Amino acid sequence: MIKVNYFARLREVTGKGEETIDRDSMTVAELLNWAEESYPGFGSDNVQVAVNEEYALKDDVIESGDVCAFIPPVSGG
Amino acid sequence: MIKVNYFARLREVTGKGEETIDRDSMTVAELLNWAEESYPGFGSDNVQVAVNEEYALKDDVIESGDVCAFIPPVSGG
Amino acid sequence: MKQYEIVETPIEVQKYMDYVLHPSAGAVTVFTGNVREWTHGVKTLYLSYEAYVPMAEKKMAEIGAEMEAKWPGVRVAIAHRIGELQISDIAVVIAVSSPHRKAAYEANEYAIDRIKEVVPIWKKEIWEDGEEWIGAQKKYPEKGVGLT
Amino acid sequence: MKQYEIVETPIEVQKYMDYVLHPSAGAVTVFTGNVREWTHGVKTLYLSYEAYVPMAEKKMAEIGAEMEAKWPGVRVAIAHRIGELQISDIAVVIAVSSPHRKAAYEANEYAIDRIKEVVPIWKKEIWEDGEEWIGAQKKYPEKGVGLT
Repeated sequence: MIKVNYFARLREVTGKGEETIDRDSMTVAELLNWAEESYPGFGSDNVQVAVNEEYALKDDVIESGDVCAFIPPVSGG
Repeated sequence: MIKVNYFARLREVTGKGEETIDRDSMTVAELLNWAEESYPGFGSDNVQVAVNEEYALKDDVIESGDVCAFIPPVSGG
Repeated sequence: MKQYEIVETPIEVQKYMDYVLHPSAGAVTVFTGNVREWTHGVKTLYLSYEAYVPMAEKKMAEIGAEMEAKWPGVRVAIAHRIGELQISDIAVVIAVSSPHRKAAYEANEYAIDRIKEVVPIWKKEIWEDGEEWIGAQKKYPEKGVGLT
Repeated sequence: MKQYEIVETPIEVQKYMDYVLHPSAGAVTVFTGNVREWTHGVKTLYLSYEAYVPMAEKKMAEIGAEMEAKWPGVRVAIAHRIGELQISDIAVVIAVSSPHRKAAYEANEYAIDRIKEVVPIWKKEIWEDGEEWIGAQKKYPEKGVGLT
């Protein structure tokens, strides 16, 4: 099980703040594709993925138990 | 009568905060020479003169009624 | 307070200034980002900020560590507020102390630049006739933006 | 408070931040110069500041006018304390607001640089074994330093 969090625009697009995906392992690229297919308008081109609170590269592997977050372009400050 | 103010090191060298000079007119250069001769250790090389609260040049003329100040190197902040 | 924190209540600047002050500090710089009424000719009613709180606090602490490495002797505190903010409310405060002033200015400006790059916080502008999540539009980086 | 003032009591930073804040200000920068315990390896007991008060306030106002000309839209407040100051006490505060942050940083740093050049304020350092008036040693300028 992989936990994912949604924020800001993506929370509104998906209509949820978090969910769990029933997979043992997937790459960041696969997770982005999964989201793109699951949610129309997800717009994953502009979205980064954090795994366990650290920015991850597209080839990084996510394991069951990891906590992921989709990070749209940040705008703090 | 020309009024002069002393600050910081110059207040200590002259032993006073202000005094009046019984002159109708003098240049800034003449005022500095006067101070140099009146007070041993005045060290006028490093001292600027303000006339009526504005920095003055050596050739500027001070008139009776003007308020002058000897300005040693500043060190605010 | 924590040295690096996301808060939901009004930011009291003095707390962060006090935190960074110490006997070797000759200079303190503080930056606050405040809600501005007009942006590009559009009137803002209020802002709504959201954060991925644990990661945001972790990233702010990393920025602080970067600052201490680049400008030895600086002491840093950073807070960002989330929730609904009204005009002139403080969204972010950065306090930096340093023995000398040059580092205090440079490090402070570095901090806000980095916050805007890597800290997972999002701002939604609410106008009279609409609203929008704000964010620099970037493609997925070769390296994660946090990996510098 | 006055926008540009010499004071004899502890400086409350919040007053000056409040003064410069307005609905178009998206950024506020504050600088404080604090009494540092150690300078060049010598331990300071306390400092004593003295000013030519009317001229100092006039010069600080001129610096503010320079800032407004160089960075349109900034709002400025400056205070300098005189008398005896203890370790960590604030000697000077500069508050600057601006629609955007770059100007707020630049204008603030400009202000402290100019204060150290032209404002008639003097600092005496008092150590355990002596004391000295501090000042950059300069020869009489061709043009007065205030005439820029």
